[in-house]
Amino acid sequence: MYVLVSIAILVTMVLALVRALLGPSVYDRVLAVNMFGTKTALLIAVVAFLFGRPDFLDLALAYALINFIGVLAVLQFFQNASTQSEANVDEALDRHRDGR
Amino acid sequence: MSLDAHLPALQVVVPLLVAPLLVLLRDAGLAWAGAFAASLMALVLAVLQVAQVTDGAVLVYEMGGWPAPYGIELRIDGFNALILLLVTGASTLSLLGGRESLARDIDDDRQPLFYAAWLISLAGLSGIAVTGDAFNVFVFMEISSLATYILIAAGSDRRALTAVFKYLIMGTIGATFYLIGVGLVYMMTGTLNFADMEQRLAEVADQRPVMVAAGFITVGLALKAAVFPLHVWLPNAYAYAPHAVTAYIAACSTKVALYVLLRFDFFVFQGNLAGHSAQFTSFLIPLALLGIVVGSAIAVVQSDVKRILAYSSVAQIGYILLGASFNSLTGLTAGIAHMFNHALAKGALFLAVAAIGTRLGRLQLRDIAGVAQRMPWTMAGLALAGASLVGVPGTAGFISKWLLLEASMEAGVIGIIAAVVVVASSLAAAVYVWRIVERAYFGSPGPALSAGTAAEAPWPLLAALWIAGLANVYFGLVPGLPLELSSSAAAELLGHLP
Amino acid sequence: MELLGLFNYWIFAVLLMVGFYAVIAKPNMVKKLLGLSIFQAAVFLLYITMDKVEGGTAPIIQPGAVDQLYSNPLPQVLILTAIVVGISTTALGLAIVVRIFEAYGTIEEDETQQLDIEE
Amino acid sequence: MTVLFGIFLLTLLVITAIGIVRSENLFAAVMLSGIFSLLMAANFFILDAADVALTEAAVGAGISTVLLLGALALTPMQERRNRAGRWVALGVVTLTALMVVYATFEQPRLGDPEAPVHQHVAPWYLEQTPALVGIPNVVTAVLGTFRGYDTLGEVIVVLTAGTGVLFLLGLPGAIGKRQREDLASGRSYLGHHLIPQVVGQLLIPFILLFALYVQFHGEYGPGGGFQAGAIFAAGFILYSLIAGEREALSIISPRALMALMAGGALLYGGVGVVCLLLGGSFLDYSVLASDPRTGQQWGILAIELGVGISVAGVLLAIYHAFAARGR
Amino acid sequence: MASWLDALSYLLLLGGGAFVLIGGIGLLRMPDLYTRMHAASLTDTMGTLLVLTGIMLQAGISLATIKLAAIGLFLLLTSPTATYALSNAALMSGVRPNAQWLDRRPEP
Repeated sequence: MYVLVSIAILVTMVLALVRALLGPSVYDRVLAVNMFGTKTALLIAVVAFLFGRPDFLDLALAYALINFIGVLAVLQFFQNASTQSEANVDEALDRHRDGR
Repeated sequence: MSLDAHLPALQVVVPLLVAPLLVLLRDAGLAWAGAFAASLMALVLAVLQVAQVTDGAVLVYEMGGWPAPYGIELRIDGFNALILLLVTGASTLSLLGGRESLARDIDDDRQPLFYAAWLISLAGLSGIAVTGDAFNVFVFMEISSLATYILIAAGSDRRALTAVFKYLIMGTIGATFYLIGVGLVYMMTGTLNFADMEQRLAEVADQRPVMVAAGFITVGLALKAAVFPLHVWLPNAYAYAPHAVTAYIAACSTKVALYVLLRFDFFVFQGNLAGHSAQFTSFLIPLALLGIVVGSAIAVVQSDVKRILAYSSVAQIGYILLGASFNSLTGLTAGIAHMFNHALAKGALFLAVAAIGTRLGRLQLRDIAGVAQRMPWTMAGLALAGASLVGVPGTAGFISKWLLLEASMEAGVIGIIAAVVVVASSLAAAVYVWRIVERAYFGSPGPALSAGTAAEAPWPLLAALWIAGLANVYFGLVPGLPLELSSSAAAELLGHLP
Repeated sequence: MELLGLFNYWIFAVLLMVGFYAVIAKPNMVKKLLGLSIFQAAVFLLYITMDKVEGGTAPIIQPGAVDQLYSNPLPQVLILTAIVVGISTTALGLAIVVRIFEAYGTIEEDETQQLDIEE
Repeated sequence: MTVLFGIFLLTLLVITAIGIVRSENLFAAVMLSGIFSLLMAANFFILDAADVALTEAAVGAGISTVLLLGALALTPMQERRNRAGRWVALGVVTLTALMVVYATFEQPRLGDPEAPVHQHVAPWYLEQTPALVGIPNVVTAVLGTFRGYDTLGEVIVVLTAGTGVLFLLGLPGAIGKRQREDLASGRSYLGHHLIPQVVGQLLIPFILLFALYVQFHGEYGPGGGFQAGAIFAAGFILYSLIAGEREALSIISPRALMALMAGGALLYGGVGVVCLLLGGSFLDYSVLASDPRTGQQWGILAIELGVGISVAGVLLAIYHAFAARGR
Repeated sequence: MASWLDALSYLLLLGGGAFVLIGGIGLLRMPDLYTRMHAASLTDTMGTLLVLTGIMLQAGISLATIKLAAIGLFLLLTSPTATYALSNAALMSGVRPNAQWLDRRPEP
């Protein structure tokens, strides 16, 4: 059963990776990374039980706690950067339109 | 245990632990004093150890009390002691001489960080020199490299930044290659200790991973040592670093990488890989010769004093490598002695350049015209060190070049070519040193110089310059110590051949 | 199955190649640093691959477990150190890149070289 | 089964790496490098290297992505297309890779218990650790005492990076002309949003608690000073993201950060010197207590604390140096 | 007792796996950012919850269960927050929902 779940998670990781590679907008990539992070935490939790070493859940806990710092940092820096220079905003918008 | 037994550890620990203290300081002068004191103490420790190993003894120190190969072991023989002497000496003299120019180039509140980085790089280089563990070499190599990047990035020209970035990229590639090589050797032997590796490698010798490891380690360290054609990071890094830093790193940092290269190749691989010594020779001799030719040729046509000397360093690294690649006692002795002598000559030259740079601020050949009238002592020191670089009899440079020629003569046809190249490149050295000296003594002072208030360099810098300069003469007339250490080192290295 | 046991090493080779390519072929400095970290990560993989023992588990000794195989602790220790070295190098490199951008207005290596020559 | 998982994850790793190199948008490349780090950690985990996986997790998720973003906020985000010299590069690279592949065929297979790596030094560590050091986590034992000198070097590497970044970029209030008061005051972008604010502030104590757990549990499970320091720094980075640079720097002042940086390294070195003064070798903790095993445990505890303090200080200082540069 | 617990846990795990997978497909196939976000949040909440509960039932009362509960709690807190912040940032920076079918509706 663990195996089945881990395969489902692995496949989802592939899908998220494809989304991260395709984009098209910045936000799609961030979304994919965030989801990839939570799926990794989940995968580690499942695999820890698959291996029979539940004391390694610490690793999943670490991801659960700090994974979203990356996302917040993106928003923080990116939003700051776009208020600083118009070019970046245009760039982001252009990219988004191209992606359509 | 008496304190005496802890010398190898203290050699690294003293600068390593003074450095964090400097980070805490706010006062620039105090930071300099702390760095200088620690560096001087390291020099004293090195001298004490040199005294202990001149009779061929080996100092062994078990870190943490764990015996090798389980723990990390420090081993000091003649070779290490020579390197230690060189590193600590270069650091101490450059710190002594560099205070004023560094104080001008670097903001006051950043100086404590700068001196901390200096001590860390000193600790890193000494750490590489004393350790007997392959992975520990990697750690200390990265310590010294990261610290050196900071030192170079302190240069006031913006080109220092691009130069240091290039150095960072190439240095990291070199270190990572080394790490791959160590990993492959570890994979086949299960150990990280040099001596232990040598024994255990015999069982798996001539397997592909070991051969590939030899390749990776050689290339990685050659990158760090700026062996031609992997030298591209060196000229700009030397040219745009603060002057005192140039004197320091030009004297010792590439030598330490060469030291690891020799130690690794001779200790670990030579005895265990069939035909490795032949490959080593046939691979390195052309590189060494090309390096000498190209380095000297470029140095002759440069117009910036620091760049002239930087390209000359590329050529001199070729000399050291050439000596080592002959695989003979004379050749190795010559190479190792040249490490020491070149460090003396180049260190003194860059100190003189630092003096000129401190007073003039510009170092193009046309800028230094006539500077000897204003700075006679500095220029006399420069000329003296230049003579040693060229290899004028009576100076240290002559001794090792002579040995090198002797070794070439023993080496057959290729040796004759090598001898011709060495002589030709010495002539080239005479040309580029003469270009500097001629311009400084006989050139008519340009407007910058006549208008400026250029005077003799500050006395600590002059003192450092002349200590280094006179050492060139002393070790040229009484070459006992370096020759003794380098021939014992060479014998030790060759003793590991089958 | 015999060759499958070498798969990790091949991935190491491929990652090495990808990272190394970025370092030498890309003029963008941030890209070079990203390539450098891939390059280093490849080496981490090499070491960690060595430490695996079939049927083993992480080298944290379980009380009461007899005959338990453990993976090799030493490469793990080495890679812990190497990861730290890697992040330190990246941080320092990024700081230099930021300064280069402030001084030159570009972080493409060929453009900075061009600016140096013009100077 | 695990072999198949491994192969799958490794293939994803390669795809991600190629994606990083190919994407011309640096922001996308940084995002992909976040995924790369996650995959790397999962791989380490599958290969039974729990400590390394935790380190990669702490560094990749909490620190390196944030640093890259911080630097990217200060530099252009688009890479200029350049195809010069790519064939030469491809040649060099292929040659290197072929050399490696050539070597692989005589290498021991994955998981082979007969491999030389598992014969010589490693079994000694596994056998002797309970008797000599008496802690279950052999990785911590090797890291802390058998190769404690390397770990001291590691702390110094981190300290050097911190020193370098502060030297190059400055830190308002400590290095450089800018003062803490010069930083744009008040709320950052995220500060305008209630939900991230509340959730973030709710999480921070847990992150710090978890860091302490990792720090002091390192002798029994995966963890140790470095991981704990990185998680601790991540917690404070979260705080400065939601509260603003200036506010964060007034909680831990720049000078205090530098004191942490240096203090950790000094604590580590100090333990070594104390050992030396008590008559042992440098870093020989067995002289710290009457029973050598207890001495070892005390020593490891102390040096891990030093590592944690130094790493937390350095990583935070580096983060602030980048973040404050832009404001 | 054990058997129905097992059965329940398998059911939860299966359900979780299905949710995770469906969300993943949605992330790839949905037409615009906001719908993709919706799909992703599905895996992050429902999928996570089901899988972790399934494992918890297997683990029984132990330290592992507490850790699993903590993981679940933190994931449930952080990923909706991240999604919220992300969608807000996207909306602020001018990314409009691609709601073509809305336009085609007759005016009220």
